[in-house]
Amino acid sequence: MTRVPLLSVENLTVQFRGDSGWVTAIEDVSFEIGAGENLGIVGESGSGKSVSALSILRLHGRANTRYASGAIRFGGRDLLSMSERELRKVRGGDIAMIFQDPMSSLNPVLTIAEQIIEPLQLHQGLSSAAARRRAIELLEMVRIADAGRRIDEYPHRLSGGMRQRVMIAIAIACQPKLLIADEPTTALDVTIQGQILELLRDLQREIGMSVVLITHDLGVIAEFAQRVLVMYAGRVIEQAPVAALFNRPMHPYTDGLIDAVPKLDGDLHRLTTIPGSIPDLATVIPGCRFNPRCREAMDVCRRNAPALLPVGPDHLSRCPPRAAARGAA
Amino acid sequence: MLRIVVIRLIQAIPVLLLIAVMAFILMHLIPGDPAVVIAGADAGPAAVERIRHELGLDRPILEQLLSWLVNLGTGDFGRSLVLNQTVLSAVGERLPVTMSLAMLSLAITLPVGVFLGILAAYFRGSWIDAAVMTLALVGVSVPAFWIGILSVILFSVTLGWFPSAGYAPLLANGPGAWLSSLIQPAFILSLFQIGFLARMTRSGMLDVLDQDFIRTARAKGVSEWRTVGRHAFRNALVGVVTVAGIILSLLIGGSVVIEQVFALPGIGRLVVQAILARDYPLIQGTMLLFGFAFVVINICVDLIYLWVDPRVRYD
Amino acid sequence: MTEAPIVTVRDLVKTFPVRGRPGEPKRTLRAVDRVGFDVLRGETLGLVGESGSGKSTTGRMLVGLISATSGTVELFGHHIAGGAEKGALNKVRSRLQFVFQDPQNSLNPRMRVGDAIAEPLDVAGGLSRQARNDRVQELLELVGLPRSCGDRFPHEFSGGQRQRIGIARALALRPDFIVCDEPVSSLDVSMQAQIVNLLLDLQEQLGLSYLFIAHDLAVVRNISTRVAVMYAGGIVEMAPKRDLYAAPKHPYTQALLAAVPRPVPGRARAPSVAGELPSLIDPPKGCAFHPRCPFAFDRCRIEKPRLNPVEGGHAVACHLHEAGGSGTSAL
Amino acid sequence: MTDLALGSNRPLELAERRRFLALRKLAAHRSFKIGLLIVSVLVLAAFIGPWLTGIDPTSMRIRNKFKPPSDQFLMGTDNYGRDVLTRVLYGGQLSLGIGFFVALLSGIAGTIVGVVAGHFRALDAYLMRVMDALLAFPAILVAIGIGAALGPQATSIVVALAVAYVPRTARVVRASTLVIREMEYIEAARVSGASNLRIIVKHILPNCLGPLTVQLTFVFAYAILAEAALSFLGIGPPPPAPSWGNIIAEGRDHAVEAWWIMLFPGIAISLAALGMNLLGDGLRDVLDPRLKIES
Repeated sequence: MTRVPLLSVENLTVQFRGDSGWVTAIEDVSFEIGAGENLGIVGESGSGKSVSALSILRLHGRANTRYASGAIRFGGRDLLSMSERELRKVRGGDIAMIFQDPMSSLNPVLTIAEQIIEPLQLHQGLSSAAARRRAIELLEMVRIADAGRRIDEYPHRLSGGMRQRVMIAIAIACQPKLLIADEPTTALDVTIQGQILELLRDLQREIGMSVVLITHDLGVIAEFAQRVLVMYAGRVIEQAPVAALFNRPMHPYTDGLIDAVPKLDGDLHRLTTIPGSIPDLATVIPGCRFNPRCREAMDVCRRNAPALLPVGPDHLSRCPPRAAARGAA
Repeated sequence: MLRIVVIRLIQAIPVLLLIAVMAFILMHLIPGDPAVVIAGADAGPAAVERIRHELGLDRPILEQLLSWLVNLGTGDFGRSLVLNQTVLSAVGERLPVTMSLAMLSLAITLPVGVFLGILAAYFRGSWIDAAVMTLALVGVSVPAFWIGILSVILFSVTLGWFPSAGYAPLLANGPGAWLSSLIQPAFILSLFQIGFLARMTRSGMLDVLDQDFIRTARAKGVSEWRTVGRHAFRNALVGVVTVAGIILSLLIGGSVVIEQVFALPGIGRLVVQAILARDYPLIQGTMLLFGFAFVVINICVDLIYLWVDPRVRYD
Repeated sequence: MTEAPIVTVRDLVKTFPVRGRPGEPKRTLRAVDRVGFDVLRGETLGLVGESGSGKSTTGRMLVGLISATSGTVELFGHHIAGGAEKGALNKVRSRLQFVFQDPQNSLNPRMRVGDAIAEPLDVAGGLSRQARNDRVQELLELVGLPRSCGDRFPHEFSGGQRQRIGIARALALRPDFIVCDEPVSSLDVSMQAQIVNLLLDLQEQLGLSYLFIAHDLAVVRNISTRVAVMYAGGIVEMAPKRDLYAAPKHPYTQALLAAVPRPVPGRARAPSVAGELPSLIDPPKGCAFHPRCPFAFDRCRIEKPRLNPVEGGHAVACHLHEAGGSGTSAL
Repeated sequence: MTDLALGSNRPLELAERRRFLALRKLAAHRSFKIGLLIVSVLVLAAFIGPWLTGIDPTSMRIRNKFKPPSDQFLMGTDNYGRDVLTRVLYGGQLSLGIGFFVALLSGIAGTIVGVVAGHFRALDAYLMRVMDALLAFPAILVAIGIGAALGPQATSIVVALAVAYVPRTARVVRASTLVIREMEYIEAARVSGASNLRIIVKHILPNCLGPLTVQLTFVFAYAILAEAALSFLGIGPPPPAPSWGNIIAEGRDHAVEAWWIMLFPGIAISLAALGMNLLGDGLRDVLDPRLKIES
């Protein structure tokens, strides 16, 4: 671990104001991402994957969010303790973000041009003519045909896939060092998803940026990420290079998740499932949060909150029994 | 653009017709015989009958309705029964008063209401929000005519700053007198509307501020003021336009009462007098005017949508 | 395959009028275009397509939620669409059910889940209070929920649990055929598998037939007997499960299979098919897929291919695979 | 099927706490609490207060006329020497009663029109055209017209105002109906063969209730204000029985020398409208944060 991380999240805990007091959405989340690296964060709903992503740029509603502990280091500074004014220079500049639903993520009453030009003028101080030229270039980079004409249209005239391309063009406008993509393909049709993933990968190579890809889809993770964070109920439960994660998962939840994905090969009739339901944020589960659904749960899992332990090269898991088994082996 | 206006106008014809019929029916529901009113208390039955015949009131209702509608088609709104004037000229005389009042009031309401709404949305949850919303709430809860009377006692009777009653026409008396005769009623009339508009603007803004594209704007590094003022307000404007249309209708309704308080010779006073005097043609005529105003306001609102909301513009 | 199918669909068409700007001529959107298929007793037909493929509209026409513009639907020997005798739907209604996509709004938030499950029973009538409540408890148990939870409201359940409630409601009148409209699409992966297994178990226990609608091919693989792929309103390929996944013939089916991201790291990914989904108001001439098809030739741009059988229950609507053509080897 | 059983019942137990969330949220909502307090105090004052003071609101003692507020007459006396406080308390019965019945009537009629228009699409255009035409006249004018037609009684004011507010209520109900009818649970009911009546009663009406209640609290507030305005124009409930509106109307002529006659009933009206508006705001926030209410 000698690499110098581009961004490192350290022991981040985020809480939201609920109907009856503060609830913890993510707890003690730590990870780092190197320059040019692809980090995948995977989890189901309520796992805290999107909360983690939005926390990096502090995009949660101010009144109802508490960054209870931790730090997010980027370029030698802590994004959590920065003033709003300073943070705004980072947002859309060095760190950009795209979201799940391209239908609602673009402003319906502003033209594509107005929306792409905005970050160019804010962060790079381009004149409006230069910004417009650059905006057309950007649309061409995200492979929108007839960019010169399309740029003056409103978002509702574009298909979902096109809108997501526009979102990407806005995000890469200022050549960010880091792009956070929060479920960028979830709302799209299957054949369009592939196009968008390919585009992201190509752009990453061209610009040399790092990408944090948040998704619930293990298939997308396998194809895109180099390193993976698996989250469950607000915690990181496993972290590993992608091959290690799929070949030797070291947490029963990761196991279950990989097994539950419907596959196109192998002759299965029934799917393997994880029993039980995903707990909601307000649920207090003593011990390991996965223990009520875990087939391998032991007494210790119900008593003690497990720590994230090394189980292999660059591989961490929050399952002490498995870690012990690995150590013994 | 022009084609859309024409289509909307054509679409408005059935509504206008319906308004006319309803105005007619409403009037004929009112008990009391205008012939008796006109003939005077001591006229004999024969005299009343003669007047009734002259006015055509002895014909079947349906026939009366039809002939009235046919006359409307030729631009003939009939004669007032009590004013010794045609309906058109009676309305025409008083229209400038009501229009002046409504426009002045709108000119006060729109900027103030929208500004307060945005202010409250921007500072949502803070004491500024609470103060603005309390003010707005008081505005929609206090009876306008009551505040009007109190205001007359304070500013006109006690302090003597404004005239307590009457209207000074713009052309005859000049803008100074015109404005000073209208500023007090217009402001009182605006109180309710400002509160209403501020509340609607704020809730519209908060709805918009909740949406994904606002998060996109923040993720781009756009400042909070710009996010609220440009990204959110441009969207909330659609709602504001609707509310502005409603407000214009409400202003016309409100002027009925305010004209009474400040003794302004406008349409509102005219219509109340007409109703109390059972002056059918005049009531029908003014009702139709209100209906027409409503239709025109709605067409304007639709047209402004075209300008404000690109989705409407294309689809 | 000697048994008569319980569902027979032929040349089913649905068009919707599209409101243009005031004064402009009305246009129509062709949502479903001459769709035909059978469903046999005890089997599951998977119906797969992306948005706008017409899969959901087709499913809704089968249960009478949407009336067909033309074509025929025959259920258990009764024609319910297209030249049908009136009231035919009522004769088969109790044998026919629907499971919805969104567990969020497929249950009335103000109705106790027990009452929601009992709704088909209450409408059909003829049950004592006691028998009705017993049946509700039985159904809850059947779908893996506690018998006692019938007096709770939907918001007290998770998405997966709500989908179980929806399934219990569908089972209330012991139907033979259930249309499942993307029943797992809005669920988390770990919940999806539970629901798919539940549907499989129920099919085995109760001898149900399903039309299982989905937007990707991976989800229907476990549950289907046969799979039909739809694109822009029409079926482009239909085959027994094994054949379809092993040897897809239509270029669109191939693209759809290639597009499913697989949880296998390091696997080289086939390039995605280019282009956007077509407009249904102004569809491409000829084959709807031709603008995106890497194999398109002149005929594809002019003539719309029909769904033709090729071999052993495998049918495909593609000029490359027309009888006597040598298309298969070209791929 | 063992793996289908719920791993634990915990999620169900937990949901218990969410069950009466709406009520608890209301109980914690500040403006709702203030509104409830104001309205309760006014209702109690109007219906129990007169019984406590034991003065006849119509009894005149000319020698007591125009007494300013004092220990003996907390709100002074009017031109006939009647106790203004007593009249304001009694007036509350009439004014609040009118508000209540206007809300009730326009609620019932508006719900019928709104649900029918929203659910039976073929009738929608016709019904809403009629509502639009009615909306074309300012509510106060419709009320003046109908009020004049029916004669000066409290009941005709109720009918007049109820008719004036029906289109607005109908619009709210229709808008909710249009949203609800697109829900999948309506389709589920149809698949089960449910009749239109069953769908309306079991599914649509219960889900319209929230927005409708909110709208009706606002109608209540408007009705109190409108009653006063009608009284002021001389078409309100006739004297000598007091309503807040006609006390002001009578006091208007003496506004300069005896300001208290019209001051106190005006404050009562303002408080009542304020209280109902606060109640409505609270209900709206809790029942549906995204709800839009038009005037």
